[in-house]
Amino acid sequence: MIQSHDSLVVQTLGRLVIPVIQLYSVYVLFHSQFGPGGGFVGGVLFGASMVLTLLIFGAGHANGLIEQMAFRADGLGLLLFLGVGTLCIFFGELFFDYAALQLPGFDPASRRSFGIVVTQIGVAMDISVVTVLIFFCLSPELEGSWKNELGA
Amino acid sequence: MNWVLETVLRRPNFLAFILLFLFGLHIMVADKHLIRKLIGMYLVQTGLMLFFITQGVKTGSTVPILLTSELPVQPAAYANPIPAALMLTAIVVGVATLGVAFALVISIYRQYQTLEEDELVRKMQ
Amino acid sequence: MDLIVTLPLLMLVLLTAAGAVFVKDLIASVLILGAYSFFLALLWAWQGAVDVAFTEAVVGAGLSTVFFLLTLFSVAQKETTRRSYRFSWLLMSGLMMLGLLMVYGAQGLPPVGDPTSPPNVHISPVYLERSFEETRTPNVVTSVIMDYRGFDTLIETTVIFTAGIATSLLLWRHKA
Amino acid sequence: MRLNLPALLFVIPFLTAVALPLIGLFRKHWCWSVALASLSMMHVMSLMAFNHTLEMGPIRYPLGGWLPPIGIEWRLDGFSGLAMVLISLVALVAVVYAGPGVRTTLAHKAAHLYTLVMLLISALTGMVMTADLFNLFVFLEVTALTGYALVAVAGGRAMLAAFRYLILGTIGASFYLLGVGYLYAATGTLNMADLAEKLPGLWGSTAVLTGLVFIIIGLGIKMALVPLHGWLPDAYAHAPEAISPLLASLITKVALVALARIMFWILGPDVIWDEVPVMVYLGWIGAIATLAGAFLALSEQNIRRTFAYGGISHVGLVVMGISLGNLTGFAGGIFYLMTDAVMQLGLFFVAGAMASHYGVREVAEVAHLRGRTPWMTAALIVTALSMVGIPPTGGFFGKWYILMGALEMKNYVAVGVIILGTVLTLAYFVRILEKMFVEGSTVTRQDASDLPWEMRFGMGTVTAGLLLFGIFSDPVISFIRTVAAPPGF
Repeated sequence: MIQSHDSLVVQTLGRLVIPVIQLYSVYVLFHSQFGPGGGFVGGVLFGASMVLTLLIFGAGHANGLIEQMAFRADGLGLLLFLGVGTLCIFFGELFFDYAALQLPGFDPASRRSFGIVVTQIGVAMDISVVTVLIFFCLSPELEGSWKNELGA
Repeated sequence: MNWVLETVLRRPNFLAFILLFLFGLHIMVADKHLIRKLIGMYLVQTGLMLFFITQGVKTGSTVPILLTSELPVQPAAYANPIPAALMLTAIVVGVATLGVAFALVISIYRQYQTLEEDELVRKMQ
Repeated sequence: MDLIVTLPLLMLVLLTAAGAVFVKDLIASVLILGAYSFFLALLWAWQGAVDVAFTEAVVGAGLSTVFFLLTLFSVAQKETTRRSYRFSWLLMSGLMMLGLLMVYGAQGLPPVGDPTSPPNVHISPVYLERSFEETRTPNVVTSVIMDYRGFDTLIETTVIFTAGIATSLLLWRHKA
Repeated sequence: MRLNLPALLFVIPFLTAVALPLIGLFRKHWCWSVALASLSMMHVMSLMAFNHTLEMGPIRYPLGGWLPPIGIEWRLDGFSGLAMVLISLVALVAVVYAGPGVRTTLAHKAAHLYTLVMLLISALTGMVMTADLFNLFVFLEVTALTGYALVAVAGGRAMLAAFRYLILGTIGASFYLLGVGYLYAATGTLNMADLAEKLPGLWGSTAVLTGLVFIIIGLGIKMALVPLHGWLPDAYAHAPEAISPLLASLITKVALVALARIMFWILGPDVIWDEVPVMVYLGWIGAIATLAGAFLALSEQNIRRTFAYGGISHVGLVVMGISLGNLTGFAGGIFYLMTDAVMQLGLFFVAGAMASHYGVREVAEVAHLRGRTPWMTAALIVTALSMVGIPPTGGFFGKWYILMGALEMKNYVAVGVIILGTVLTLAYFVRILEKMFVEGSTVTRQDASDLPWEMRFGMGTVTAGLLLFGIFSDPVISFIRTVAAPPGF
């Protein structure tokens, strides 16, 4: 079990820094069509903020929400990505042809743009979850009980 | 041997790539410490990225983010986006490989308490 | 002349790479490796590949370093400072031949930065010209990885997913 | 929908892979059945796709609707259609066989294990169908990563074997990517059809030659061509008994399919023996690999390692077959590749059952099996006949056509290699079988439980498959010659 850090300075700093990192990661994710960034970077940054949360507030924080997510949500992002791609088949076009997405009031170029945004979110979700998952698996203090429960 | 020098000196990026790639490869094979092998692997992967990015450089161009005020776009004004796109993929693939490699290293260490290859082989007998 | 910037950066990259391997303590060498990634990111930002530079700085200098450190923290100190290297003439000569082959091949490569080289004139201009009107995405790298070559990205996300599954498969400890 | 067959062929196993961890949370014992259902569906679709290519010709599938040089292209033609049918069928049988093994030894990890298996299968699907060099690299990495994890899950010595596999596999992938980089720098494209158009003017370019050499080295590591085979025997000998048949029968073969795709469809048969004589050298390497693999198999004591070296030897034989330089050799090589996938499946089925149910892992211990396992013995004998190349089995006809091709080309070295390889293969099977039949076993051990039906089903299918390959060798060969052959042959 990862213990929470007992220093008040660290905890206060964490409260300040973590939201900023998360905000920045969301910015990087959604601004990637206009500047550098994208799903990978945004996802890794978001994952890093969650890892930081774990390191500062301990693994039991908020009913172990992050751990639960790390071990169960693996693949949801991929499912979103794949879902958008497969939806294009059902709209009668080719795999991953975002222009086929039937969005009223959108011309093909905007539909593609929309497709890019949604798939970026999928990538970011998957990467942030896996970042936390790998962090958990690699971290040395892994004799925790919640893990055994999940694995059973 | 003249052509070697000539080819290499005209391409400093390429020289750096060759050095990184061969050095990393050498460490991957010759060093017996599992983690140092992975450092070698990291050098090999990043060296390859250096090689690819070099293919996309255009003198007198800027980053491939279009200025929408200047349409139609002049392709010569922007760097080549393909190597960058490919290497984004390669970076993520590299880090995933590293993750699996570390999982292996840690599970090996938990069972055998050593990371030195020859010693591992001895302990496994 | 952009060599003024590139050459020092390349030398820093090579120096840090050598340092990462030759330093005795592995924790130090991992930190040097972080610096190595950072210099590479600077180099790529200078060469016009900002997206790669950003990703390398976050993923290479950040995430890989964290993975390395986590691994090193879970092994005893004896393991992080030991050296074991075996020199072999066979390997050396093999690498020599590989290097010569690479240089031989490099003769046929277009000069660095040539705007008329095949990669710069064949397909990439199409992306640059059409990205905005077809996908409303000014960042061409994003439109290439997420739309024109979007399928590569799906597989790449799969690689990450695979890594997650594989790590938890290998490191989960179960009650019998 | 028919147009989307290539995409659906990939999506079915892939979607199952993504869904399996979630299914595993609620119903762990469903994973196996779900994987089986998905693979059967995939097999039916691969037959449909195959039929489609026969009737309507190849499908060139542009992913995302972007026409080929711009986007990624997949190609479903006779060659990849045939490979798809083979992959889906072999994977189905291998997963049926894996059921009881996973249930007894790895039950708590079943969901993740089957996820990796399905990911492996979908990545192999992609490797066969893709017509884009970089896309192939990404699929190669997925295949490799799942392979490392599936080997390492056995624990113990398998972990070091997996680590070495990882190091060598990454070196292979890096060489492949380096080769792609050289080709990209020289031509500016990654699409195979586009490359095939661009390359003819560039045979003098050193970058193209170097790129090809690096691609061959990279894929050579992936398919364990002899000087580069170091990772394979340990990895497959220590992998879990239930999983190793799947790994052994498919991974190296699909890398070989990818190499054939690059050689014959990008470069073309006119070029690879004349202007860029890569195939001449590959033929020599293949000949050396055939003999070296068989010698190593003969000197090995562990059963699974023996069989793994047998597979290495056969990869060499296939490479030699397709590089003979005529259509007979190519058809024989591809036919032998298909047969060998089934033979490896059979050998590792038997070796896995021996290890998990009777505790037999070394050649010397085979005597314990005498008279106790009629099913397994029959499967082993048929597979051995096919490995050696004795008619009515598929292995005979594969070797026969390669031999015919060699005689047509007056390549007597290849003829000699095939005959010597056959003799050596016979030698290492005689060594195993004589233990079973000739040397009387005095040790009476606790009678092991009879094999579960899944394992018997697997062995029976393989036996039947090898005999069917033998009986229907003529139509398959003529099919390869007409539909699956590269243009220009």
